[in-house]
Formats: sequence, structure tokens, C-alpha cells
Amino acid sequence: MDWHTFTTVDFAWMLAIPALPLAAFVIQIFFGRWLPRKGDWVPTTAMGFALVLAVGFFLKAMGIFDPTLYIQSSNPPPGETGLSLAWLFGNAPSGAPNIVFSVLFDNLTAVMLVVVTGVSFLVHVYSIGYMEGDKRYGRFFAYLALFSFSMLGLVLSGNLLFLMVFWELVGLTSYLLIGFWFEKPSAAHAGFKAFITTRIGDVGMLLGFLIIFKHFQTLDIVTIFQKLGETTGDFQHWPGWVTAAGLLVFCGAVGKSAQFPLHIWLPDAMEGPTPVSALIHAATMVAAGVYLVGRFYLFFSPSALLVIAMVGSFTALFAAVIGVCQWDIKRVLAYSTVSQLGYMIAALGCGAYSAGLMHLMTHAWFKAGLFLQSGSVIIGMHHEQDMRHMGGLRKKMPITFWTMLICTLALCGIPLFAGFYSKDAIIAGAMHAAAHGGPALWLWYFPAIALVVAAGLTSFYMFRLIFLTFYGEPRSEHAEHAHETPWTMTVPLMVLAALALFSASPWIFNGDVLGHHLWFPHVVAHPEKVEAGRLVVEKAAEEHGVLPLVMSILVALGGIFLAWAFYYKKWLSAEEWARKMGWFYKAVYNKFYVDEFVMKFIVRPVVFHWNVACAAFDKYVIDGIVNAVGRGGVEASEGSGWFDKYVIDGIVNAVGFTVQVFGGIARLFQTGFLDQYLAFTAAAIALGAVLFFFFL
Amino acid sequence: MSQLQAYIKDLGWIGPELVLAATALVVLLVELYRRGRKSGWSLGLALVITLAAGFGLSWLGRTFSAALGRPVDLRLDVAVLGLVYVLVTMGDLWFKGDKWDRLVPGLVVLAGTLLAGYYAVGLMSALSADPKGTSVFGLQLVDSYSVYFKLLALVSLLVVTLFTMNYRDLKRGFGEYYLCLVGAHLGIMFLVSSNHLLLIYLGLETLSLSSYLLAGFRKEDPRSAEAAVKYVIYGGVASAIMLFGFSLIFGLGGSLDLVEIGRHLAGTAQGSNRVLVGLGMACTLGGLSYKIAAVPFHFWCPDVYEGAPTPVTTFLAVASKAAGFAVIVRIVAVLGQGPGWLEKVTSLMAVASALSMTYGNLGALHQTNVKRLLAYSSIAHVGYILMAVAALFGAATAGEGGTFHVDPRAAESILYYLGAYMIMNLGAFGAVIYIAKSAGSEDMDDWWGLGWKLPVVSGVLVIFLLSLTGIPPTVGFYGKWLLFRTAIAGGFLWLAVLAAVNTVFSLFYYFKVAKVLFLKPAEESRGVTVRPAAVMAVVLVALGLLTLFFGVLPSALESLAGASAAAL
Amino acid sequence: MLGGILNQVAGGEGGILLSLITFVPILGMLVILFIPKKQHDIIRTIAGVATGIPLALSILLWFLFDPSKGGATAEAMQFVERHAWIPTFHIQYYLGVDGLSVPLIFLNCLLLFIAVPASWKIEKGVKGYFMLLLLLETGITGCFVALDFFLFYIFWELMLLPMYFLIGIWGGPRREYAAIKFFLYTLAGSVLMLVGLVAVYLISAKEGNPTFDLMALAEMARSGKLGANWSVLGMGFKTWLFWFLFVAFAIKVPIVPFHTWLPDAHVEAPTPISVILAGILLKLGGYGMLRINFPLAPEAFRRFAVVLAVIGLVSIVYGAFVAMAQKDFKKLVAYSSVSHMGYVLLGFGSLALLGFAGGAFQMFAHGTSSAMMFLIVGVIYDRAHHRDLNRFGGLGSRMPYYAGLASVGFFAALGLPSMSGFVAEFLTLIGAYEGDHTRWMVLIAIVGVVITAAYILWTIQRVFLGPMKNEEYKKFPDISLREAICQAPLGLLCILFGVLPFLLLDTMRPSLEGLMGVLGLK
Amino acid sequence: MTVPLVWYVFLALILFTIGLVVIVSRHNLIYTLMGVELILNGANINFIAFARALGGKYPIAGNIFSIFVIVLAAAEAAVALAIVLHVFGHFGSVRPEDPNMLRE
Repeated sequence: MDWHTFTTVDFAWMLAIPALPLAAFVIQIFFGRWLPRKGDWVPTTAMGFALVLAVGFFLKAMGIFDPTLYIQSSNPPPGETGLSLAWLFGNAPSGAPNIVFSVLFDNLTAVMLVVVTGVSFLVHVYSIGYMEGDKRYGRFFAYLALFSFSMLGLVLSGNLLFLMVFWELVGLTSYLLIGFWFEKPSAAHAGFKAFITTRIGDVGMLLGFLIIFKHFQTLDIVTIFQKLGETTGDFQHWPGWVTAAGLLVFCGAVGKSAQFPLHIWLPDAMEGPTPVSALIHAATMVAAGVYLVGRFYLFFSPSALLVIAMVGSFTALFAAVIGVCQWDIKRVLAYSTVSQLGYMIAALGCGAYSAGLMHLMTHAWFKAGLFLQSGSVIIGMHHEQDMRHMGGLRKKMPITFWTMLICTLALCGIPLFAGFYSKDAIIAGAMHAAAHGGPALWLWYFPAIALVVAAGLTSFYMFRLIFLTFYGEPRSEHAEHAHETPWTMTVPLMVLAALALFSASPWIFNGDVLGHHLWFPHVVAHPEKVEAGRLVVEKAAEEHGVLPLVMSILVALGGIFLAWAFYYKKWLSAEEWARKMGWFYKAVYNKFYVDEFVMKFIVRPVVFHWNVACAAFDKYVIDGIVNAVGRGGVEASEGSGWFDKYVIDGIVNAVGFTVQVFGGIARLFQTGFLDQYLAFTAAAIALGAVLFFFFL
Repeated sequence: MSQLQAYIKDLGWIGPELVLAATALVVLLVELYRRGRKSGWSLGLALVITLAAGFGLSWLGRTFSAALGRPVDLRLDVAVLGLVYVLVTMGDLWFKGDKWDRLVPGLVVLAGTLLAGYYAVGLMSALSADPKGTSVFGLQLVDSYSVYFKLLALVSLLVVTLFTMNYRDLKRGFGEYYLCLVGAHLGIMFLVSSNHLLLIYLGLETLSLSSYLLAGFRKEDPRSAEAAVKYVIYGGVASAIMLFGFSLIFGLGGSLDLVEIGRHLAGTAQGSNRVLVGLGMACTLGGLSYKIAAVPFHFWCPDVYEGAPTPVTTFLAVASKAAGFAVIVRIVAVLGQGPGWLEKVTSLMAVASALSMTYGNLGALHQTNVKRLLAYSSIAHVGYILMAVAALFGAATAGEGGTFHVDPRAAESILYYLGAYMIMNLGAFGAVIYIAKSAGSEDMDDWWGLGWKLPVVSGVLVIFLLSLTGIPPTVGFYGKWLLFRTAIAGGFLWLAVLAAVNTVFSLFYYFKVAKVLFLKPAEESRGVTVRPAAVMAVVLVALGLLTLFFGVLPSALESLAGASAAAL
Repeated sequence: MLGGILNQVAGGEGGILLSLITFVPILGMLVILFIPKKQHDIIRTIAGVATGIPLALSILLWFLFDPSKGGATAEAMQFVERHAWIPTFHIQYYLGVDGLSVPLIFLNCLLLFIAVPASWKIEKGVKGYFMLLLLLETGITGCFVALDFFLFYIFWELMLLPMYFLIGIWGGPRREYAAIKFFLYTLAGSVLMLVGLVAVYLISAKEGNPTFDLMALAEMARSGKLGANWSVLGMGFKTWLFWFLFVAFAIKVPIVPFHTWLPDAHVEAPTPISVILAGILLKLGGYGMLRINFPLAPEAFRRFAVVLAVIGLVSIVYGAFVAMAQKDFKKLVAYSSVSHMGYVLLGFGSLALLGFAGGAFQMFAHGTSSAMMFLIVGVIYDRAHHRDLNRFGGLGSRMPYYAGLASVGFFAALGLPSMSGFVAEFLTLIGAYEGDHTRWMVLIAIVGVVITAAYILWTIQRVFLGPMKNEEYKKFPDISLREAICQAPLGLLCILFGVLPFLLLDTMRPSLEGLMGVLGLK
Repeated sequence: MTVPLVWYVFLALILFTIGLVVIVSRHNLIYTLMGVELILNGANINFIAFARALGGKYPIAGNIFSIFVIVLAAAEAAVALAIVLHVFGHFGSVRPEDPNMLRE
């Protein structure tokens, strides 16, 4: 690891990137109300500068263009000066376990910095238009700035503990932003649900960190990797606790990136304003889970990777199937995000390290674009989100239509668009994993199949959205006089559409249409010494030749054709096919009854029992796994509340009662009659005499 | 002539008693003079008697000083006599009206007590050299132990007189009242220092008879009459039984002098004439425990304390109890000599202590009349002290020939606690007089929220209650702390635990009073009509400060108790 | 000249800094004694001054305190004042501080200083109220500085009495019941401590040098001399002594079986009193364990550490569950205190240095966060005059600043990272994970963390979010400047020690190492 | 022939028990006082008998004691009767159970 490439001054400048939004947040929170235009320009300019800095560092890292430029940590080896802060114990002897704050930079960080600052800046600009006239306009920008600070902090932190600190701060800001219009009970509840679900994941992650801290006495990523090297004998045989720790850390990623069991909060998170959905629930926060897996990749043992691949691919397929039957435009995009995240996780699981992270970058751009475009559609349609009332917006909102079309094509993986290059690499990786699978050979077939089918479904439901929204006749009077959104909203759309085209491989300049020499895998890749025990995928493309390429293009076009048939040409009527598929359609329509399952087996038994106690809450707590946990808890506490009141308090009052009773006995003797007194005395004397007589 | 000389010299040792007797005489004189016809011969009679008393006192002073080998300041006697004479003769002219009828005898008694106190302190310092002291007239043993109790008695006399002067319910007959009061204290003086069965009986009777009269002093109130009759009958029976016990002890012990009885009993064989011993022991202990109102013989205590006028109740609760304990310690020390008798007596005492502790505390729970509550609390405290006495004798090892080797620290704890008990109860009863006077009733239900109207006295009452419960910064806590230590050291751990449990019970009723006084807003409480004299409040505050002072720096009272305990 | 005085006051050996911090409030009380009852404002200013001076002195103490000297042993104690008090029983007026007590003294003086402006609403018997408040401060500070067991017991009782009257007279509707219950619980505890006190004294007397000096007793206990050879009901003297003292302090912490007084006391106590009760009085239990209970019976402690950890664990989970079922806002916060104090015990039970550090840090962190939460409840109670969570709703829109401050307080209690709560929980969990037989407990403690997050967020939702349920809440004024000033320093402390925990941990670490040495765990 | 000591003691015991029985059984204050007198006389007999039997340094100590007892018994009777009279004035009866206003 070449320590001298980045000097302390560079790391100090790096810290400036998160410092800018933090300053903006502080200014906005305390003085936002009195600033001109309620201070929306403060966070926006701050993000602008942060973007410039991020791009600067990106170019510096690309300038070096050396994939072996592995992790640079600001935590100096003993003797060197560096930017680090002994966080837990200042005066502890050097050997003792301690947590030291340090900045960490490598090519992955460079890319993530650009992605986060870029999307955040565009969302800030977009929000100026979108949030116009909102009662708490200033505070929205403050929360956006706080989110950006914590996301950037997460990306830069070199110590797992600080990664977790920023991780939870990101969760907090998503809670605040989802529940931004907290007058709406559904919004407040969605925030609550999001925070608790991610909290469950974070708690798993914390447990993983505990195990690591026990064994390595530190949470600094670089030192962990060095010590990991020694314990696993250069990554050949993996001890059990490493797999366990890896899977627990992955729990955090499952919670944050809405993978299968903990995905239910993301669709409800759409209650928040659309820029929030774009920034947080499409591009950055949900990507944090993938980033964590990417950053900590060395730590995952082959068996852990197997589990990650399975979870990722299942989520991709599962979410894509549900996405097909959604009618709310934002929920379609939400399930599509869950599916694409499944793609990235599956890619990393299958060993396609750089493919997965490239997809993260490209997905960030076009998914953010899609959300912003759907936002402008919603604004155009006066806050109408149901696609059945839309139609024929092509002529009324041309810019939104064209930018949305580009982003949709990118998402479906059509060649020439960014999505194709990253998705194709992932499918290639999956194929490779299927062929060279690790321990459980037949299991590895599942990711490949699932990802291909999901790709088809993705293009089907995306184009279903396009045809329902922009083609055909306007189906409601809102759709009649929909109008284009102002320039502050459309410019970000256009920038994102451009990135959706050229971010993966700038084919206009180097003409590499089929993506043989993409810049991303060249920059973000594995260091060789780790190669040995791992599934190396980088050269997979050549090995399998053109098969994955043809497969992905065919499947994408097939999906588009089907959507065209169903919704544009109406050769096949959607309703008739739905009837034919019968129960399967109903299952898919109801999101595979996951929410209902959670409701039935976890929430309802507790709620019914509990609402006998407090009916007022019943309506409030119906859905969501969070309530399941809460209600499960209340059931136990209801019992302990009773135990507490009757048993323990009972004993204390009983003592008081017995004292009163004994008091009563004492009063019996005090009759007030003199002769009885004398009788008692005489008896006492007699008793005394007898006692002395016998015992003497 | 020399034997007479010796007798006269001995007189010096019982100085305080003589002074008290003189005071009683003077009080009688003052009453006679104020009521009697103002004629020449009565004036002359007064002159003669005062002169005789004066000469007697001064002569006594000289002999006393000779006995002690310390010059006594004669000028003091003359000054006191002058004051007395002026009071007696001219008083009639200036101190007219019934207000002064109440105060003049009181003032005389105060003067007498102070003088007796002066002598007693002199005796105490003289005895500090050899605490064993000398036996006087073969009847008395004037040692630091007995002088300590004499001091306690004098303090109680002082405070009770002050209370009576502020106690409005007594309408007339002040002369007789003070006469009986001084007589009772004279009885205590003799009882405490006596070493002879006869003198014990005489002292006890003097004390009892005068307290019967005192108990029934409020003629117009039937409750006082009832209290008196109960007291006299119960007292009569108990002292008769005790006397019978004494006669049997005399038979067994072969002599009337306690020391000889002890020596004689030590020699008797085990189990000889068990009937006499059993009955004698039971009667004696029964009679004595009537005096301190330990459980099997406590029945008179609550009724009499409630019925009698409050200053008398104070006297009964404080002085007569302390005297009772002094005698019990002396007699048990003697009876203990008997073969195998000691464990029997101590276990009996332990049982009595446990019973009185629990009975006292539980009984007090339901009381609404504060005096009756304090009566039960005094029974409980008797239990605590009996615990220490039992521990004292439990751990005692038989010395050679009729004397005991007793752990001085245990005796010291008993004396310290008696001192602490006196201060606490004087204060508590005084506060009850003050508040009952302004609230118009002794019933707690009428006292709601009075704490805000009489902040000083209620505050002081809370301090006394704290001390009675045994909460740290007070003398009561340190006293209890010593008692606990003696009990645990003496091996009566179960008694100590029972006492701890009782302390927690006692919290209930002591704080019922505090709660009643303070936890109700001021405006709901009864209007306060008349307030007793300010001097009363001053006395109470003084006692309160004393309670706190000895609580924080207990070494002062502790050293006094330690010195006097050495005599045992 | 000032330097001279400062040196004399704070000088290592001859200084009287500790006595000043302890007895300045008493001087304030005496001054108030002579102020006429009607002059409420003068009384309040004097109370403010009388609590302000100790606060300044405690900050000075923290700066002058040299952490490197370590703690928990006689020579490591700083600012020692030692005078004979009752020579016949070898009782000394022996004061001293180390890394454990300095932060808690500062917290105590800060909370009392905050309680004075927070008591502006008290109109009934103002004079009596502030006098008792100052007496309370002396009692608590005294406990933290006393190194003589008897002196500690005296301050312990001294603290008990004003608390009884403060709850009993100025409390809510069921105040007598709550006051008596509080008094009985703590008195039972102190009676046990008294028995321990006596037993220790008698045993040390048998050993030859009768003393109440905690340090000497700890030394004796370590060398195994402090103990008798009899055993009752199968348990030796040392075990009995340990359990007697443990129960006395456990009632104060409070941990599960002895905690039922806390909700009643909090519900009935006026806001500033429950701030002090939750903020500092609970810490006395934990501090008492570290200073007295464990050093006096080290083997018993090492043997029963697992039991302690289990009790702590039960408190965490049980407290969290019961808190969730509460309808009354203050009772919920009270039960959350029970749950949070469970971490302290879990930390101590883990026998690891990080566990002790976590427990000690949690005592400080919980002090600030729960005090802030009670102030928050107080603000709502002053306006709505009820605490029923179901009737609040949608206050966030009417009172934005209040919602902001409240969420800082709630998220600190939640254990959100970057807040002091998280550092304490993280350290405790690390400590628990390192101990071999406390490792499985981490799994259950984690459940506690999730439940805590659930019931706190649910409370925020019921009070601040959602539609405005009740019309007459519309006209509630937002948080006033005075109320905000009370809460601001606590919020800042939560964030400061959350972001930079080494400020506090550096003070505590050497003393904890010293303590581990005394307990024979090193 | 001298009567052995044990008979005297026996006589005293009889007097003592009769006195006790009288006190307990009769519901009249005057009878109670009589019972007390009986017990006192029983004690007197004891004193004189033991004095006679023991001799010792002060042979007539017991006799002097009994004289004192007689004097004090008289004093006590006077005081008791005065109080009983006073009670009779208030409660109109001499039965011990009538005056029980003081009870709790």
C-alpha cells in the first residue's frame, strides 16, 4: 500500500466534502427562517462546491489510473503523521483496544463521492421547484444537507464504528424525510416503519462488529484486512466466526438496501416527497448496503458469498414480479429499485465485484432520473400518482417524456445505454459463477436464471409504465391539461438522462459500443494478492464469449415487445390474461401476501389481544413488520406490566396491612377495665413463679 | 461525739436531697403564708423558719465542703436565702392575683432545683476521682452511677416545673402540686442511690404516692380522676406484691443490705427451697417492672398517661421510668448472684423486652390521641433499653464474692440512652402541650396542617420524632446505635433484628404525626386561638438543639455516661 | 492574590475545595432562612447563586483533577481532606475524589443548577422548597466525596429526608403514597447498609484496627482479612455482606425487583425533582456499588458477577417492555430509566475493563438524557396539565422548536450513534461480549436495543406526529426561552460526549484500572 | 418448743394468696384495697419470722422494716381512699369497671 500518494492535506480536503453540507445544515436549521428565499440556496451551493471537490479527487484518483491503488488510510503507521483521532480512550497505552477515527480513500470511494454529491446537488436544484410553497420549505433543505453530510461521512469513514455512526445518521435523516409531511398519519407511520426495519438490520451489523472487535481488538478496516490475512492463512481456510461476522454485517446491508426479508419499508417510504425518494430511496442511501458489502468485500468467506448471492438474486426476481402489477407510478419504481439492488448484491455474491459496483453507479444515475421524471409527471398531473388516470402525456410533457424514455432504456439494459454494460457484466458474472460454482454447485444455477428472468420482467414493467403514462388517450381531466414543469426541474432530468447514456462507457468518444474495455472495471478491481482463494470473474466476459451479451439483449427486447403488445397495441388484453393466470395473478397483485403474512402470524395475534386493552391504537398499527416487533413486545410487556403492578406492589402493601392487623391485636388487651388489668397482672405473677420454680 | 461527727459528715454526701427537702418546706411555707391570715405571728413564724433553714443550709454547706475537701462558696447560700425570705414576706404585697399564685411556688422550686443541681455537680466532680463512691448511713451508696440519675431527676424537675408554669389547665392548688412534685423527686433521689431493701421500698412508696396524687390533680376532669384511681389501685397491688418479694429475698439473702444479700446468695446451693426462690424472684421482678411499665405490667401506662395532666405525664414517662431502671440494675445485680439465677433473669428480661418493643410499636399505630401514642412509644423504648440491660447481664461474668464484672461500655450505652430518652421525651411532651394548647385538643385529627401555623414548635417536634425513630443526625440515632452494638456484642442478635424491624414499624406512627402537621395546606387547618408563653417555645427549641447537638457530637454526653457507668 | 486563594482552596493536600462544593448549598440554605416568605424572586436568585458556585467549583475540580494518578486506592485519591470526627469510634471526616466521582459531581451540580430555573413554576411554600433543594444537593455531593463509610451513610440519610418532603408536599395528587413508598424503599435499603456498616466495623475491630475508612477496608477485604468464619444458611459472612450492600444500592439503581417505587415517585414528583431524581439520585446506586459494595467483598463480587449481569439484562428487557405498555408519559420515561440503568449493571457484571467503562459512561450519559426527557415532559405537563399519551398528537406542527429539542432528547435516549447513549451501550456490549459467561447476554441485550427504539419512536409518533387530535392544543405557546435554557446544556452534553467520548473516558479510565486492581480482576 | 420457721412462711403464703384472690374476684375498689392490706401483712409476717430466725449483725432489722411497712400501708390507704372517694364523686359507683372513659 503506497502511503505517500495521498498526503494529510489531501485527507484534510477530503474531510471538507462532508463538512460543507454539515455547515449548511447548521446554518439552515438555526438561521434558515430569516435567510432570503428561506435559505434554500445555502445547501445547494454547499453541495455544488462539494461536487466540485469530489470530481477533483475523482480525477486525481483516475489520474493515477492504477487499479492496484488500493486503500489509502489517513491512519498513519506508527511514527508517521496522519489525520487520525483516538476516539474512545485518549490516554490509553498504544496496545490497548481503542477506536481511532481515520479517513479512507480508494477508487471506490472516489466514485461514490461523485455519485453522492452529484445526485444530491441535482436533487437540491430539483427540490427548489418541487417543494415550492411548502410550509416547512427551509427545514426540507436542512434535512437534505444533513443527509448528504452523513452519506458522505459514511463513504469516507475508515473505521467500521464511524461507518455505523453515519449509517444510523443516514437512517435518522431518512426517517425525518419520509415523515416530512407528518400531518399525514401514513407518512409518520412510514417513517417509523423505515427506521425500525433498518434498525433491526443495524443491530445485526453491530453484533457483527462486536465479534470482529473481540477477535481483532480494533474496527479499523485496513488493520482488519491485515489481521484477516494472517488468521485465514492468506485467505485459504476461513474460520467459522469470520463467516458468522460476515453474514451479520450483511444483515445491516439487507436492512438498509431493502433486501428480501426487510424490504417492506421501501415501498411505504414513497410517502415522502419525490426528491427524497430520488436521492435517498433510489441512489444513495439504499446503495449504502451495497457499498458496505463492496468496502468490506475481503471479509466475506466463500460460504458467506453464497448466501449473499442467493438473497440478492431472489430479491431481484421477487421484486421484479411484484413490480409488474403495481398501479402507483412511484411504487413501480420502488419495487424496481428493490429488484436492481438485488442485482447488485447478487453480482457481489457471485464474485462480479466491479460489475456489481458499476451497476451501483449507473443505477444511481438513471433511477434518480426516473424518480425525478415521475416527480415532474406527478407535479404536472397535480399530485395524481395512479397510472390508470394518466395517458397521452407524450405531447403535453415532451422533455419529461424523452428523458424518461432514455432512463427507462438504460434501466432495461438496451445496448448503447449505461444500464446495458453493467447489467450485461453482472449476467456474465452470474453465468461464470454457475459454471465454476463454489461448494454447492447446483445452487449457483439459481442466480443466473433469476437475474435473466428479472431482466425480462424489468423491461416489461418499465415499458408498461411508459405506455400507460405517455401513450394512449388521457384518462382523466388532470391528464387533459397536464403541463410541462419549470426549467429548474427539467434541467436535472436532462443531465441525468445524459449520464444514463454515457456514464458506463462514453461510446460517443471511444466508440466501444459492446463495452470490451470499460473504464470502471479497470479502476475499481480486486488487488491480485486476494485473487487466489476467490472466484475471479474479471476475465469472465472473454471466457464466455458472446452468450451473455445475446441473452440479455434478447430478453430485454422480448420484454419491451410484450409490454407493447399488452398496452400499446392492446392485441392481448391485460385483464383477460390476468383471469387466465387466476390465483398466481392475485398472489402477485397482493405482493405475495408478505405484508399479510407478517400481519397474520406476527401482528394480528398480538394486536387482537392487545386492542382489547387499547382499541384506540388498533387502526393505527395494522400493517408493517415494525408493528409486528412492537406488538410482539407489547404483548410481553402487558404481562409484565400486570406482574409489576400486582405481585411486587402487592407485597409492599401487604406489609402495611399486616402491621395494621397486628396493631389491632394490641388494642384487644387495652380494654380500659381495671379489674381485667389486675387479672392479667396476677396471671403474669403466677406464670413467673411457675417458670422460676420449674427451671431453677 | 465522734460518731455524731461522722454522721454529720456523712450528711454532706446527700446534699442535693436535703436541699430539695428544704425547697419543699419553703413551698409549703409560701402556700401557708399566702393563704393564711396576714397577721403578726405568721410574719414572725416565717422569719424564724427561714432563718433556721438558712443556718441549716449554710452549716450543711460547710460540712459538705469539709467532706469534699473543697471550700464551698458560702456567699451563695446567704444570697439564696435572702431572695427566698424576700419572696416569702414581701411577695404577698407585690405578687398579687391568681397569675402570681401559679408562678411564685414555681419560682421557688426552680431556685431549689438549681441549688440542688449545683451541689450534685459538685458531688459528680468530687466522685470523678473514685467513681465507686462511699456508702452513707449504711443505707445509701452515693456513687457516680446514682449521682448521674440524680442529675437526670433534677433536670426533669426543672423542665416539668417550667411546663407546669405554662400549663393553663391547672386552676388552683399549686402549692400542693409543687409539694407532691418535689416529694416525688425526693423519692427518686433516695431510690436511685439506695443500697438497702428498706430504703428502696421507702423511696418507691414516696415516689408512687406522690405520683398517684399528681395523676389525679385536675379535680374537675373525670378522666384525671379515673387515671388516678387506676394508678393507685394498680400501683398499690404491684408494690404490695413487690414487698412480698422483698420479704422472701430477705429470707433467702439473710440481710437487708444488698451487698450482703449478694454475698450470701452466692454461697447457697443450687435448687435449694425452690418455691421461695421462684415466688420471691417473680414478685420482686414483677413489682419493679410495674414501675418501668414493661409489658406484662404495663396496663396502667396508656390510661394514666392520657388521663393525667400533661406535665405529670412527662414526669411519669421520664423521671420515674429512669429511676425504675436504676433500681432494676442494682437489684438484678444482686439477684444474679444466686446459683443459675442469672440466665433465668436475663432470658426473662429479654422476653419482656421483645414483648414491650413489639406491643409498644404495634399499639401506637392506631392511636389518634398524641399523648396515648407517646405512652405506647415509651413502652417501646422501655423494650429497647431492657434489650441493652439483658445484654449487659447476659455478657456479665461473675466477679469474686458478690460483685459483677460488667462490660462498662454496655452500661454506658444504657445510661447514654436514658439521657437521650429523657431529652427526646421532655421535648416531645412539651411540644404536645404547646400544640394541644393552641389546637384545643390532643387528637391528631384536629392537628391537620397546623405545622404551617406553628412552624417553630412543629419543626422542633419533627426533630424529636426523628430522634425517637432513630434517624441519623439526632441523639436518638446514636443512642440506638449504642444499644444495637451492646445487644449484638451481648449475643442477643435476634433481639437486635427485632428492634430494627420495630424501628421501621415505629416510622409509621411517628411520621403520621409529622405528616398530619405538614402535609396539609395551611388554610384548611383550625384557627389557632391562644398561644402558650414564648418561654415554652424557647425551652423546646433548646431541647431540640440539644437533641441535634448530641446527635452530631455525642462525645459530651457519652463521656459523662461513661464515667458514671464505671461505678457499676 | 486570587492565585494564592485558588491555590489554597484547591491545593492538593491542604485544599478545602471538596468541603466548599459540599457545604456552599447549606450556606445558601441558611441565608434563605432569613428571607421573608413573600420575596419569591430573592429566594430564587439566592438559590441560583448557591447552586451556581458549586457548579463553577466542580468544573474547576474537573480541570485541576489529574487523571493519570488512577483511582480507587488511598494514595490515588485527590483533594483529600482528613480530620478526626468521632475518635471513640474511629470515624473520620474523610473526603476525596477520583476519576469516577469527578464527572458525577459535575453532573450533580449541573442538574441542581438547572433545577432552580426549572422550579420557577413552584408557587406553594417557595422558601421551604428551595431550602430543601439545597439540603438535597449537599446530601448528594456529600455521598460522592465521602470516603468514610459512616460519613457516606450520614450523607445518604441526609439526602433521603428532603426528597421525601419535596415529593410529599409539592407533588401530584397521590403524593403521600408515592413519598411514603419512596421513603420506605430507601429506608429499608439504608437499614441493610447500616447492618453492613456495623458488621464491617466489628470485623475490622476484631482484626485489630477498627475503622470506617473505605480504602483501608477495601485493602483488608482484598487481603482476605475482612470476613468471619461463620456461615448462615450456607452462605459465609462475605457473601452476606455483599448481598446486603448490593440490595441497599440496587434499590437506588433501581433494578427490576426493587424498582416499583421509581414510576410512582416520578409520576407524583414535580418536574425539577424528578429531573434530579432520575438525573443523579439513581447514579448514587451505581456509584455506591463501585465505591463500597464491590471493594468490600471482592471474591463474592467475582463469584456473583454473572448474577449481576443477568439482573441487569432482565432490567433492560423487562424495563423496555413495560415502558412500551405505559399510557402515562412520565411513567414511560421512568421505566425507560429502569431499562437504561440495566446497562450499568450488565457492564459491571461483565468484569471487563470496557464493561466497567461502559457502565460508568452510561451513568453519566443516562443522567443527561433522562434529565432532558423529564424536562420535556414537564414542558408539556405545564401546558396540557395531563400526561396521557393517547390524547396528545400533532404537536410537531404547533411547537416546532419544542419538537426539535425533544427529538434531540429522545434520540439520545434511543442510543442513536453520535449521541452519548450509543457510546455507553456500545462499550457495555463489547465488555459483555468479552466476558466468557456474559457473551450470550449480548443477543438479548440487542433485543432490548430494538424494543427501546420502538417505544421511543412510537412515543414521538403519538405526541408530535400525525394530525392534531385535540383542538384546544392549537393555542399552546411554543417552548419558552427559560425552558429551552434548561434543556440546552443537557442536549449539548449528550452530543458533545457522543461525538468526543474520550473527554469523559480519559478521566474515568485510570480510576477504573485502579478499581480493577482493587477488585483483583487485573 | 418453737414453731419451725417454715410454718410462718406457709402462713405468709396463705395470706398472700388470699389477698390476690380477693383483689381479683371482688368487683369493688374497697375490697381491692383490703386485698392489698392482706398482702402487706403477709409480707410483715415473713419479715418478722426471718428476722427472728436469722439473727445476724442487725437482729431486729426485719422488725423495723415491718414497722415501716405498717406506717406506709396506712399512708397508702389514706391516699387510695381519698382518690376512690373522688372517683365515686365523678362516676357514682365503686365498681372498678365503671370508669373506663380512657380506652382505645
